[in-house]
Amino acid sequence: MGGLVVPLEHVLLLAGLLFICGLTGLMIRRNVIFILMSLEVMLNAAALAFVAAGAYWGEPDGQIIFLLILAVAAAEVSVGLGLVLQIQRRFKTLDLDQASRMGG
Amino acid sequence: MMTPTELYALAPFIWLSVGVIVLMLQIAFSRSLNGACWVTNLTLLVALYSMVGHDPAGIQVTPLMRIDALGLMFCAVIICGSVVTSLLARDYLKQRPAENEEFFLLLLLATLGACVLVCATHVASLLLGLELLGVALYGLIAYPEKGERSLEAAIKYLVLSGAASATLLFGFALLYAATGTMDFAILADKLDTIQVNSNPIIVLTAAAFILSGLAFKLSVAPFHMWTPDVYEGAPAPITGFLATVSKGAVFVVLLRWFIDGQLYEFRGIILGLSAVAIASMLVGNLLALRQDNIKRILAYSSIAQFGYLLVVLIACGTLTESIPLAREAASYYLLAYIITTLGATGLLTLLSSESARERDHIGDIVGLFWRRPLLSLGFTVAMLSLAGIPLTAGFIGKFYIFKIGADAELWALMSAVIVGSGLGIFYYLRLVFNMTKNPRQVHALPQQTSLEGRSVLLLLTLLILALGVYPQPLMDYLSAIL
Amino acid sequence: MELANLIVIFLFGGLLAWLAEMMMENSARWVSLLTIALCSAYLWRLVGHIPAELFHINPVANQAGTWLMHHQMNWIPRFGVSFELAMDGLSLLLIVLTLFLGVVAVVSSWAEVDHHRGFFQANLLWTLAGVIGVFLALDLFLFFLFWEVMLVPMYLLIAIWGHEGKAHAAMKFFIFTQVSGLLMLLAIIVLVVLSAETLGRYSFSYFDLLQNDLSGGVATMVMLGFFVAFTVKLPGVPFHTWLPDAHTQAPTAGSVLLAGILLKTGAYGLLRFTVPLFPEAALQFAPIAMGLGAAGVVYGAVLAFGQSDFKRLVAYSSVSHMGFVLLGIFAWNHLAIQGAVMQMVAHGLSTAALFMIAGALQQRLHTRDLGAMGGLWHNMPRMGALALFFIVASLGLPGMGNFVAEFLILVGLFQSMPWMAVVAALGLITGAIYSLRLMQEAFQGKPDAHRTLPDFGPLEMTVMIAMVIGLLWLGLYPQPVLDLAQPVINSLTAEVQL
Amino acid sequence: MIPFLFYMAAAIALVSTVLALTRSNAAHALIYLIISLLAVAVVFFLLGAPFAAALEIVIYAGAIMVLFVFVIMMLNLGEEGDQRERGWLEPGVWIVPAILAAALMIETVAVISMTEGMTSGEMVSAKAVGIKLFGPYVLAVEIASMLLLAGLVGAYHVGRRLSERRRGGIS
Repeated sequence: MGGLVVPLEHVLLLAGLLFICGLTGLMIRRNVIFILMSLEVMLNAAALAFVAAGAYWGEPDGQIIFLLILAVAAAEVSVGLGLVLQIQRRFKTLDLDQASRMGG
Repeated sequence: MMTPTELYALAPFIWLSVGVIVLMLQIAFSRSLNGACWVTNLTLLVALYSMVGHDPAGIQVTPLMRIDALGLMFCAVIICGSVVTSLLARDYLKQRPAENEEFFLLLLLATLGACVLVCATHVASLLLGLELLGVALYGLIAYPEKGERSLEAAIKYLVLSGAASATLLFGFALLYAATGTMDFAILADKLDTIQVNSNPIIVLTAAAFILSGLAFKLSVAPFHMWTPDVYEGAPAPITGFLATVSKGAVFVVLLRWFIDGQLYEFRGIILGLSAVAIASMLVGNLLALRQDNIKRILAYSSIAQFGYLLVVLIACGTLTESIPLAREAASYYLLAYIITTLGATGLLTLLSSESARERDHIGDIVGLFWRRPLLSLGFTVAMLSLAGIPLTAGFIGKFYIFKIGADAELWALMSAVIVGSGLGIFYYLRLVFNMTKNPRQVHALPQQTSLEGRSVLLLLTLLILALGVYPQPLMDYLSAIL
Repeated sequence: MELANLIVIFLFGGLLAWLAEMMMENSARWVSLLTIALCSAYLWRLVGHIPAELFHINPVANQAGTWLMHHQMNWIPRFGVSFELAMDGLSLLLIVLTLFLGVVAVVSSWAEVDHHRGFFQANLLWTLAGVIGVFLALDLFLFFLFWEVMLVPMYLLIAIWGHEGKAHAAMKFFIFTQVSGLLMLLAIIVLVVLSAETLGRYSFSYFDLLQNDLSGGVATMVMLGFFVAFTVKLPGVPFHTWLPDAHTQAPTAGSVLLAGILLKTGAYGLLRFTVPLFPEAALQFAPIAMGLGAAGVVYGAVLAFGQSDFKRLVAYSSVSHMGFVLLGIFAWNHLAIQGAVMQMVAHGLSTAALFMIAGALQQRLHTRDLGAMGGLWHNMPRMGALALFFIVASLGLPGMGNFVAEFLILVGLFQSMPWMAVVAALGLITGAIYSLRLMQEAFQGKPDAHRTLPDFGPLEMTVMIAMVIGLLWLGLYPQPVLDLAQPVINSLTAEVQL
Repeated sequence: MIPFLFYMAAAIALVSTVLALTRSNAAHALIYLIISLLAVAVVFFLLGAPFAAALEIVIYAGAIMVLFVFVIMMLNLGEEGDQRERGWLEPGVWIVPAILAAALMIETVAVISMTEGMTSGEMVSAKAVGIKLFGPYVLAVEIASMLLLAGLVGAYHVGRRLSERRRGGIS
């Protein structure tokens, strides 16, 4: 297998749809775990777009950015899940609205 | 492979990384707050010293980073900001005994991230710098053990900053798909051909994604919602770091991308930025009026300040000749803003260092003027600088904004700056007024903070005044190197 | 650098006063007096060194001749900003007024200010430094700097030592002047940018900018930027609303400084910058400006009549009197400008004295309400007599400075716009009514027998008498003052014809 | 055949993502998310990026999702939390964000389909990626190591229980 088998815009479309699913999830969910999952979906969508663009130009750069995004996702999730543990311990809930202590 | 010249250019980054490893080893062997603080400061100073004598013309080290005058100058500013933060944080952490040494480790990592960011000329380095800064900050914001507000602030910051990063990345992916490059400097040529050949709509969409991602990090309206909560919840030294180092570094990379990539040639982007700038000035200043928490006031004020600063970018769109002046103006304004905000949040850190509680409510500074005249005078100077009163650095910054706005004839933006500044006076002076009120009861303060904390604040105050009274040397320097 | 020393003396004096109070109780006010004395002596020496013919020359053709001293030094060459100070007869006159009212302010704070005296005196002296800077600066950047910086100590004076509504009043004062100041800054920058096209370089210098005659719509916009800033400070209708609050809530010394000197910086700005820099635009705008002036005269007087608060009444009367100044400046003929200058000095003295009396009353009665007064002449004959004198002075009785001033303005105005003079004269009549009402309600009527109030002491009497002498001198023998301002006015009217 | 595989994988990725984000039980959601990631890995493979596909499975679906599994297991989220989450999934709560998202989606679809005729490119092997990664991108590798360190330190500090010293002080 080699090269782009479908038009680039179709892949970007898929990436865009996944990204927006993630964004929607981020906005409507209140449970921290789900919010973190939505974040993962968004990052993954961006990574997909990079890989597709890289394949289109026939360059490895897209995949390299994908690798970096993997590292970013891992780092974010590790701290994020650490916070989740602490929030559950402190507030006895994972609901962000219930855990809220500040005005805005 | 790297040439020795390139390695030499990377010296500050290498020293910072070495410092991180040394500090980690030190923590592994024996924990000591003072020790960690001094290792940190030593690292920062060595990194600062290693920048001396670099070629201001700049050197491109791999496609990823460009070590030039702009980058070096802001690296130096960031490192100085970290020195201030770490010195102030030591007293603050002493009041809160726990495993505090990692604070400095994260601080060094965040500093490294910010330094990478200001030298980034490529999507990869931008991404990594941004995330290194961000991930270290999540830990720093959530640092206090008992802080519930800090936990909430950290998770909010993590979620929104992560979403912003993803948005930014998606935009860059679209831009890469459209142009085939991730290098800012090559981007300009590619964009030129695209504009001629086909419709620029995909570029505009990509730019919209990228700019909204960066706008989140800069917290300009309408992407500002996280700022007040995060500022309020973060421990005081980190509020200062967040407001200055983090935001400043993001703005520098925005400046680089925007000017190197010649994105100012797109009318749509300029219009969008103008709307964002005006909204930030008004929203930031209006919402600040109703706050009673000083950190929240500073948060809203920083929203407005970055609204003013965006004028510099917008001016590039209408008047291409003003680009060198735009760089100079942005640099001066940012410097003034960073010094001033470090001074203002520094006072809060110092006050919070005297008790185990965050002292950031407006009632906490009532009568401070009569108990601590020198510190309060410093805070007053910082407020006047934020308000843009002459003889302070902030005024020269605002002068630059007016100058560049008048050059490019941006009258609507200028009126918004004037209205915003007028509103701003209200809450800046409210803080000053509260300090001069006679307190009902005089709090006996348990203990004095250390000498270095106070002298750092004094130094910052003197800098604000010096940059306001005699700005010529810095102006000359900036216009020469940029 | 000699001129800069006038400002430096005050800056250091302020610092010293603050420190002195920390060392020794009640020493700050003496430091203040000494600072003002030192500065006066220094000014005396400076003026003594100026060749006498410079004062008497009639330099219609020779513009440089009206400047008694001039000093320029590079400051921010990047944008053509220099540290440029210069003094002519007009500035000298206003600086002398400033120094004199500085003493009045210190004396009026003598017993009134009972906490943080050192910082009070420091702010007082720093305000004076800013005002003197405004009167001397000829670089527009520098001028703006002094214009804004003098607000800060003034703000603190009102905010820390003011009366019950001080926070609100101080804030209003600051925001009004700051926002209009920013408009002026934008106008200055636009002016500099535009004139850089003909000049070939940036320059904020007054003399360079004078060369450049702007015209058309741009000139009007830029001129309005200046006009609004100065009219806010003057204050002219409709930008006057900060003034009654600020004057009423300020401590006595603050009111004295505000009414006596700070308002004059607005008039000075109009005279020195607005009209000469934009003659064409000013000519077109003159009817509107004069209309605002006349409106101010009448409106201020009518509102003053309705007040029951002593200080507020005097504050509104200031709006009325400063309306005359606006009229005089925009009538722009020799007589009218002379009248405006005279009015600046005379109003400075008479209003400062009235505020001092109001402050003394508040200190003794703990109220400013006219309804709670009455028959005070009986309790305090010296104060009553002085109040009568200053009230009739301010309503413009012949023989006092205010009469000369308003007469000159009306005569000058009559030459250019007769019906405007008629409106302004109406204001004079209303002025007489509210002034006499003030006298009647506060000092006449049935005395309260239980009240024993201390009359003015020797210190207060000294400055009061000095002000009496000053006003009489202005009224009976105004020639020296007119002579001092004459060359400046000559050259202004010769350069610029409206 | 190959285009068909792509659209198939794309459909699976989309559907399972939507399902993942609308579940009320976190463990169920996680399974759907893993399916979605696997589908994306297939897409990578079809795009000529086998290396990325492998990493997507090993690191994303493997390592990162396992972190989630750990946390969900550790917290042992009860029925009560599920109930509350279900409450959030009532239409009244999500309708406005959903409309916003739909608008954004239409816009994105429109924009992307307006650009036309982008089919070219060739397979990029793991070797090519490796050579470039340790060539021009070597700095990125170094900085990424620092990034992971920051994640590690942050997670350690944030996730730990109250410090020993403090607990010692209390007991």
